[in-house]
Amino acid sequence: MDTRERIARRVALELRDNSLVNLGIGLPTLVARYVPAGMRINFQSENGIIGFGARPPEGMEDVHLTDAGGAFVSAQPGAVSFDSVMSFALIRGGHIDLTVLGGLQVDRHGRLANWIIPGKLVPGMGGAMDLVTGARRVIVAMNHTQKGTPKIVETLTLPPTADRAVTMIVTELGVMEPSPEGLVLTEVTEGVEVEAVVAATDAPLIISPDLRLMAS
Amino acid sequence: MDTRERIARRVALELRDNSLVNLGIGLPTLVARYVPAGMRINFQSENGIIGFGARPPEGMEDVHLTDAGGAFVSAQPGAVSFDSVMSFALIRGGHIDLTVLGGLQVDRHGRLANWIIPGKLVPGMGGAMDLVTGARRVIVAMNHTQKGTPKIVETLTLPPTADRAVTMIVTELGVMEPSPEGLVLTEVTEGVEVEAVVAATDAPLIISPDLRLMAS
Amino acid sequence: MTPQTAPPDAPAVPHPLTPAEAAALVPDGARVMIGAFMGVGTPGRIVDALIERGARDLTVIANDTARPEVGIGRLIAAGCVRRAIVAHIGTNPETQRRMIAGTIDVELVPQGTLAERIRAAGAGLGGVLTPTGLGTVVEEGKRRIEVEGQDYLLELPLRADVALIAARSADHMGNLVYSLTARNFNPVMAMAAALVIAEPNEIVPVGVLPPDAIHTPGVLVDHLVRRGERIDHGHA
Amino acid sequence: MTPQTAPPDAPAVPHPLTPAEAAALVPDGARVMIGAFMGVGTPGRIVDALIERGARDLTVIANDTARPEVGIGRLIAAGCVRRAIVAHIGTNPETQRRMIAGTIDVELVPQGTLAERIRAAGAGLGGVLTPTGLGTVVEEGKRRIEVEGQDYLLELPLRADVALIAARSADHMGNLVYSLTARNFNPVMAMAAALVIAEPNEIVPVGVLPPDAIHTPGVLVDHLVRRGERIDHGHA
Repeated sequence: MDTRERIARRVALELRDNSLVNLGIGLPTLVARYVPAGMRINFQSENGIIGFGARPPEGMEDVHLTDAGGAFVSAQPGAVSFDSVMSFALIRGGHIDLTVLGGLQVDRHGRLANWIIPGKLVPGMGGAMDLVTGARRVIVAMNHTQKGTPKIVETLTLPPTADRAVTMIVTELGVMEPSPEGLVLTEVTEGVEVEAVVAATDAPLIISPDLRLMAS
Repeated sequence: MDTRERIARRVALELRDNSLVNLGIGLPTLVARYVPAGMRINFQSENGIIGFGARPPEGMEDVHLTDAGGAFVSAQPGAVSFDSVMSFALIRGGHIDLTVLGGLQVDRHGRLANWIIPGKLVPGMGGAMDLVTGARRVIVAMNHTQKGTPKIVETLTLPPTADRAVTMIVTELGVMEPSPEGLVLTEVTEGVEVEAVVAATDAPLIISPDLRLMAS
Repeated sequence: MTPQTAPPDAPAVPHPLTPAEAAALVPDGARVMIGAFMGVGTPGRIVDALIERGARDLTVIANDTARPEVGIGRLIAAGCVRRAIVAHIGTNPETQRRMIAGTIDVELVPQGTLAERIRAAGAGLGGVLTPTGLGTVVEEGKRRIEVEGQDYLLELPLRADVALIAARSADHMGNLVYSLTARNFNPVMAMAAALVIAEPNEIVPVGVLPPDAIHTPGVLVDHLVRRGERIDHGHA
Repeated sequence: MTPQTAPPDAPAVPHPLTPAEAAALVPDGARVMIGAFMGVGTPGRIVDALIERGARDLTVIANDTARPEVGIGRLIAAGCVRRAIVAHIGTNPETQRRMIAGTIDVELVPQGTLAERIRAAGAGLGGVLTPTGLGTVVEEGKRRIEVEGQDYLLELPLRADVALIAARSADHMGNLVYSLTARNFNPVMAMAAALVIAEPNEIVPVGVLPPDAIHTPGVLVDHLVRRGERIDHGHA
């Protein structure tokens, strides 16, 4: 199982039947592959649809039916389309049960930076600020380090996406949850030493007394 | 021609082709009878429709298609229905070209009171405050006096509907328009002396140098 | 096509409720939004079930109180309502009588402000600035905020414990389509309450409502109320 | 039925324009809202006509700048745009290059805030309070307003001189229906501009779009852009 799959499988365990879920571009998208059997998830795409599915067979794509990245998708039975005002009312009004987003950095309080590397990459925040502020649960799915540099930091060096703490951070090394005392390591990947997680993390980690092996 | 018809006919001269118009309950509703031939008016009803028409023949009424007073209406070709949020976005966002409302009092600045007589009649403001605040033009269509008491007053004794001055007041005696200097009498009904209008009016009236007979 | 999820006929909304089951989910003292405009678009069977179970002390948020024998008016006349937050009570002398007698509190809100306040709750806004109500009794107790030389009232979000919604059609996932002027406050109320119960005229199979024609996404709806009658279609 | 008005086939929207006629209504330096999300739902023929007439110094308000060869991206690449108020430019290196070179100003706005600011303009609000952007660069220069112990940013309305709208269907009164994810910012932009020009895939007779299925009322639309081709139907 590769790193990305490991992360996506773990995040998928957080899915709840019949919930409304928004997956960010990139790694988070993989989570859709691991929806537990028998569970129905309503996937929202912020460009204006709930209930989209896989890319249709060649020749059956429609230029009016894409995901937020512009890729062709299908409409599942019961799908519903709406405008951007409604789409973000759903996101900002607390109607999204879970969003899964990529991250550039997360600080010791669980604050996320994921939309800009000043002077280098200025994509814009898109819907990220709205999602982190408005979704009921926010899971960051990312690699633990970037070329050896910790992404979970004491203090953000990149501009934050929101003031609000995320709910959970899932990396290839383990699972962390922000608490009033700081980040708590709740799960560690099989075969990985806790010390290795701590070493790869710039922010102080509280080791949960109930530390478990990372589920999948 | 009775009083109400005279007022409604005069107001109808203010209709512009292809405009969006909201008529209040009561006397203002009569204006729809006098739309000039060849002119298309889009009538909005604040319960959520543009393009409603007359009551349908008996047996063809539908409980889901009524005006703001709950009376059965028909849908003209090109009619569009929407929710209350959209309906009032149209009203408050400056998309209504003209609203015609009844009035209890109008003061010398053109400020309208038309939604409550404290201790006596408390219907609620409904959409009146939104219409007076948001419509591009607001015409008050009412009798000049109520049982001999002037309704056009120096100072409102009833709670105002809005801070904003209305555009025009049409009564059976004439037409008045608010200006920075006060109410200007611009038209007087044929056979009525200007002095009689002044006498029936509590607020000071400026007689327009271009005073004309009330058009119809 | 490879569906990513379980078969779509797995109902997202649990089995439809009876009106009595729906009414049981509305506790005495609850804040309840009820769709309708002068009785048009009322979830009438749920209203009747609330009366039948003798609901008490409800705070009703609605456009109006209709007439004493119609829609929300019936709830007023039955003594279920302690407080009404509405734009209009002029057509219901019973509401006026109870207001004067002090058995019901009435908070009058301009209709457009009512819509925006409910929407603000549903859309996660902390409030909206509106000129409606400036210089009137509506301004009492509210903050005036100046933006670019223009004054506005700060109007705050309006939430509810339960929203009772009427629709023309629902599918079994709770997607809703409304009919003409019966739409009114129903869609926005479906966004602003902790629990949303919809009463459609019909419940149709999942997949038959076109995505572009659906007015309220089913994810907002917690329960549907069962149709009164089952059509006998001879099916086993 | 006695219609109260003139025959409904009297067009409410004047004769459809050619793309070039539409582009002529967008002056250099104008603030222009353009519907689309990553190129999906762009009024492409009007965009092309703007490029053809060499439009300059436009301020474009849109969700994103797509890709250099797609939709709004073409307008950027052709040098028509001086300023972009958008949520995302990550897929268009040309926008980034011009931003760094200083030939285009980019104001980045959170997508939901962009939608609410445009809506505020269309709905007559003086502003909305949102928690989105608190404690981020988005807060710079904005007022923080506390409501019931919670902080919010005051976000102001965003208006335009012209809105360019893409739709699936229009009737000759300008009523619009959108398709799936091509709807996006189009409906809200139709409410927030002094002049609204819509480019539908088809123009159908008045009366054939069901009132409940129409997404944008025709009264908001000033002009339609003519279909590219006329189907030869043998009619005199």
